[in-house]
Amino acid sequence: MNENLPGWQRLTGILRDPREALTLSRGNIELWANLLIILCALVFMLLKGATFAVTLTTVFGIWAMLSISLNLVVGYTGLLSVGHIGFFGLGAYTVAILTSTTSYENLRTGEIPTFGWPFFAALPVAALVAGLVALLVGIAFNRFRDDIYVLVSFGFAIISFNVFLNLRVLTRGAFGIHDVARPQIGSWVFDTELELMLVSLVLLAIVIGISWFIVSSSFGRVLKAIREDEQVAEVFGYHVTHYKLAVWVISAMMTGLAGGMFSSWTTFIDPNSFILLESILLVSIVILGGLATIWGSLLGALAFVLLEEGMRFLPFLPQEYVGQARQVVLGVLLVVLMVFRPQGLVGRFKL
Amino acid sequence: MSNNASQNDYYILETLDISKHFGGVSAVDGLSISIPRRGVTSIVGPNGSGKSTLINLLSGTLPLDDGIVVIDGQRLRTIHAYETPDHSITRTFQEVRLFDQISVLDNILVVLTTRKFWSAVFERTSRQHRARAQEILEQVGMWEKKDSLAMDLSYGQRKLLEIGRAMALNVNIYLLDEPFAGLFPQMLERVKVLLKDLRDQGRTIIFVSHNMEIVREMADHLIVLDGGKLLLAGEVEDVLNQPEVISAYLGT
Amino acid sequence: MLSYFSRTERLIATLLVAIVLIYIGWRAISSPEQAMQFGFNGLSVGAIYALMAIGFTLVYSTVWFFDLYYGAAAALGAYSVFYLRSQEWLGGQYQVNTPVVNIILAMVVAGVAAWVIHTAFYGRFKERVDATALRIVGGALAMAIGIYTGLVLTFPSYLHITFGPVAAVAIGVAALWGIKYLYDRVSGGRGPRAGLLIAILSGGALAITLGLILVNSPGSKLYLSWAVSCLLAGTVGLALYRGLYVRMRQRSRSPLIMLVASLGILLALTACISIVFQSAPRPLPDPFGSVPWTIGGANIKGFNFFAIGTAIAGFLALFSVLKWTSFGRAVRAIGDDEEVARVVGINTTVIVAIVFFVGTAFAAMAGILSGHDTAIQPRMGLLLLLKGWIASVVGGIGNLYGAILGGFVLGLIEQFAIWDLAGEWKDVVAFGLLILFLSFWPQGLLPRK
Amino acid sequence: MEQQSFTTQTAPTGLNGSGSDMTLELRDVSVHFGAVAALQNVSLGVSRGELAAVMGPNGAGKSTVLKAIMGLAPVTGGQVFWRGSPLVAATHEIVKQGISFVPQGRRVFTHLSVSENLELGCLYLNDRAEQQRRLDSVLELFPILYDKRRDMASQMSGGQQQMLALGRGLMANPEALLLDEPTLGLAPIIVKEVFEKVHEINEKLQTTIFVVEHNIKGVLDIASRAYVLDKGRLVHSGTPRSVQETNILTDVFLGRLGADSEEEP
Repeated sequence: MNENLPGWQRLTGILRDPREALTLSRGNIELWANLLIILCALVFMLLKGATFAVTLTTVFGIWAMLSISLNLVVGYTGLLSVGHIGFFGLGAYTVAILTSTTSYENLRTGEIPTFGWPFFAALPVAALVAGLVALLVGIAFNRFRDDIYVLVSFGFAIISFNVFLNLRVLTRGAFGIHDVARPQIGSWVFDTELELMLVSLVLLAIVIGISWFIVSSSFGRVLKAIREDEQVAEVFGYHVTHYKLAVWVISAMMTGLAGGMFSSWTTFIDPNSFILLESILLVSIVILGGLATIWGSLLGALAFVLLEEGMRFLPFLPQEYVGQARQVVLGVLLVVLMVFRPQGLVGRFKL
Repeated sequence: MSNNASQNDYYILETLDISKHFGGVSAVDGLSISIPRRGVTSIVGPNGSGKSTLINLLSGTLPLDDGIVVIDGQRLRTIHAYETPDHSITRTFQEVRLFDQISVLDNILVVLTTRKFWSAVFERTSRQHRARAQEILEQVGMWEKKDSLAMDLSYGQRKLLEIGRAMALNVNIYLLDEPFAGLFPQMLERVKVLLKDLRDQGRTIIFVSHNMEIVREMADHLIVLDGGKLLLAGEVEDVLNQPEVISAYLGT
Repeated sequence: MLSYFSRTERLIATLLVAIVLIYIGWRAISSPEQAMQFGFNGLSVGAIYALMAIGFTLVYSTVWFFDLYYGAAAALGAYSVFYLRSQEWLGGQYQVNTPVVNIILAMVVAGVAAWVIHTAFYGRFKERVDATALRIVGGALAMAIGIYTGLVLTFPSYLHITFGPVAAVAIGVAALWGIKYLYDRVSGGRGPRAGLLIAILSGGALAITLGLILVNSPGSKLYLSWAVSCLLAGTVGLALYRGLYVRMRQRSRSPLIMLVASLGILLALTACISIVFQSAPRPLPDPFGSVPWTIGGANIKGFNFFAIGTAIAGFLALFSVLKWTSFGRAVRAIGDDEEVARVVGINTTVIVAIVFFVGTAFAAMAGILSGHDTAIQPRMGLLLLLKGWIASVVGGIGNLYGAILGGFVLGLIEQFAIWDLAGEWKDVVAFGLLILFLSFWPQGLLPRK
Repeated sequence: MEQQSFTTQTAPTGLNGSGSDMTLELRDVSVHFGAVAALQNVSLGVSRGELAAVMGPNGAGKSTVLKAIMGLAPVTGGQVFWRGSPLVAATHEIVKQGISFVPQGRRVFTHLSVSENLELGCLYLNDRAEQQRRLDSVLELFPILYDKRRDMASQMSGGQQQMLALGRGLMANPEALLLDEPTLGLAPIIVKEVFEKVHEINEKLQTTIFVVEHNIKGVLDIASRAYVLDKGRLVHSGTPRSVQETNILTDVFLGRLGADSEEEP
């Protein structure tokens, strides 16, 4: 069977002749990865019941939004950005600042103004703020590539963390912002887990839709061409700088969207959610799932969420070490992937 | 001025005193050449004589240090790579540079689709694009391979695909850097046929080659470079029979 | 095409820098005592950055890929000092000494020792001695080294007895080699055996004296723990290089693959450190007392002098090794053109392994100093690495002079910047500086010639 | 060095049939880069004290011959023989066995000084006196390097860099010196100088030299054996005179030989 056939053609092949399924599965890492992760998810949800499943789905939705938008930059355009947590934080803080109604004394500035906007008004603003900052950052970063790009994006993550921590007038520093508004339409407040899951999934659907629209257009093809060979893409008449900047801004805006959702879901944010390490985790999700596929990012996010929950079940692992143990696993996975499978589980692009 | 105009009409591409230095070494040194409209011009010369640098300069891949390039009567001091399709120029590379990790079909489609920034987002691959891509891929004999990644192709196929990709861009001037190097005989024939087709459509083909046999067969005009300077230019047989050429190749 | 800034923009940037410099100068003149304090703090912090940058430059300019493990090495170094010293110093407040860690580290050390013994001796002796016997002896030796490491780690309060003599012997041997080398250079290699004799005598004497001093003074444990930490971090670096990077480099993959792999290593190691030590910041003991001296109105601790001294000594040592020894020549040759270096008969794998070892030892030392300066936390490594990298970009990447200059410049600028800004903004200033330099002066202050 | 079994086997029928007197020899060597064949069943060699030249147009696989000897190219068939026994060693070990390689394009260590560059040629020696002796003799052979010995190699002209590369190769005191395109990209007057120097090394030091060259005239004057490669195959071997007589070079270079070729890079 031809390896290069698209998935649906293989599926119809299996429907016609079930034996195809056997030949397909032999040595097919992608298929096994898919099956394993989805099965794990199902088993988990069955074991832990509906509430757990709903929360898991919400968290998954946020991480999936993040990884899809990062994949647009890393997988499709080939810019390995480790700074996306900055845009995530920008989105989260914008929504938090605009919607929070709790005001309290700050050490220096006294009363902090509150805006009390509704969530759905703040969310687009969050995306816009992230996009605007991305535009400025992108203009400065566009000249760098490869390893230099990675390092300056590290820089962006650290700078944004510092801003969140130290710009107390707006972000209230290490105290964090409480009482971030839940989504609300009219008098319908989305404050149960199920309703939040709904919002998360709708936003995820929007992100998937936008990403798919870009990826499947001529624009997306040019992005891949730029990833492969910037100079040649330029010889064929594409102004590479503009394309890179555009996709960077779009990706940042979607990341900001995810940030807004995150802050409304937790209702409390502080700078510790936006440390550099989270950004590295994010990159490892994207690489684990697979570069340059939307499906891969979904899979990676799912695997990541499951990994955390799965580790809570390990009897020998104390609860407080779960986060760290997950990091160890992801780190080792990253090394293993780089040695044996640099495109990730279902990826279409090798670093 | 009529004389001048007719000259401009005869030559599609001229360089006036162009130079390019790398560190202290001049790869191209005050070079002035004229390339006639239509037909095939070959650029030959020993290693390090500046052939590839010349192609890179003409296609904007390298910035000019000095001098002027006249393309179709338009005088240019700088050529930006992303403007070359507007100047009706495209090129291939000496070491084949495809978009490795996308499919063969996409490699052609990248070139076919719109170059306008905003409309690219809203443009899907249309039936005309696919038809045109199929036409080109069939011409280079790779339609069956359309779904495989460009990096999985053999060397000869990659070379052909790169020429196909250049052909997809409907321009007048083709700069081909060593299009024949390292090809099987039947591949070689195929490339020859492709180039002859292009020539018969009235395009200008400029290619660099080391293979003198093919130069004899394919080229109408010949430009011999040595040490970044013009050694000789003219009709192929005339030039090849000059003793300077033989001595440039076999050493002093 | 990358868009470069035009000349006018570059001019504006230069003007900006000039204004900043003038402002700092004006502030310094208006309150010289404070300027002295900030300047000294800057130099002290800069020394740590410089140390980081020196080691980083050594590694980067040899293998030309960005190794993030280098950051983890700094944390590893600092935490192993904590590991060895906390029990005694903090009075069992933290029960960190666990057999698991000791066994793992002992195994790593044994593995690296086995490789070192193999590459150094196996090829040389296999024709003269039976190969299996050689393997058995080598294996046993490596095991012994591993077990010894385990012992040293398990009983940190006896460090001066378990490790003191070893350190003394090592220093003695180093002195022996150094004297012999100098003697050979002076005599042009034609001198009599007297040089060797002098070297052996003086080296031996040094080793014995030092050994006696170390064993009999329990106060030396902190300094010995530094040595152990540097060695451990270096060994882990060597193990990673040998086990992972060599393989990846042979396939000559893109630098990004190496970078992401080392990102994974950083992630995993940071998390391991957090698991063993918890992620909250921890203090390190002040090695030279905390009573400050007052010089020119500035309060200066002995430790600050030590940090600056270490950076300069490290620079001088590395510089002279690179400049005058054949090892240094080989290192520079590999950095220049690895293939040709192999062609002229340099065993590049071994040389690069040593470079990794030395480089990570430098990182560990920087980490230790930084820990003594402020506090240690698992995530300190990456930030230190990035600061070291910024320092080397500022100084001119791949240039050893640039590394030390860049380190001090970065430290000074950070300190002077937080004079008027709040102290928390210094990372922002550092990265602003980085982007400024990468955009306008990618060559750095002292370009690599 | 483990198999010093001096089998007096006669070499398999090389094209020239002179076989076993070769000190360095490729027997039926093929080299493939991926699917691309750079060399196909090429048998050639050089006798002790001789200067052999390998010629051919671009992409004929000339440089690959030398890279195959040095272990820098993947040999997929055949074997390289050195002093009668197969040459199997890591690249850095080959130098110690007496083969020195001067790669194409004057790849000197540009960030190192001239004398450091030279010392790198015999860095594996622990004997400083011997190192110094060799340095002196090489500097004597290349007076131009003596004048510049403290300068950075990057500050030298192309010709001087080539001399430096040659000198670095000689520092290993090699029995055989492999030169890859030593005159590439040099001015004609320097080319002449380089050839004279190569000739001098061959004559005075009795070093076996294997040179890959595109400059036919220059190299044929000094060579005692000549091979012509075309598209990864050996098309001619014999004395320089035979090469000049048969006109084969003009045919190969100006493309009159017919394109019955396989793929090559």
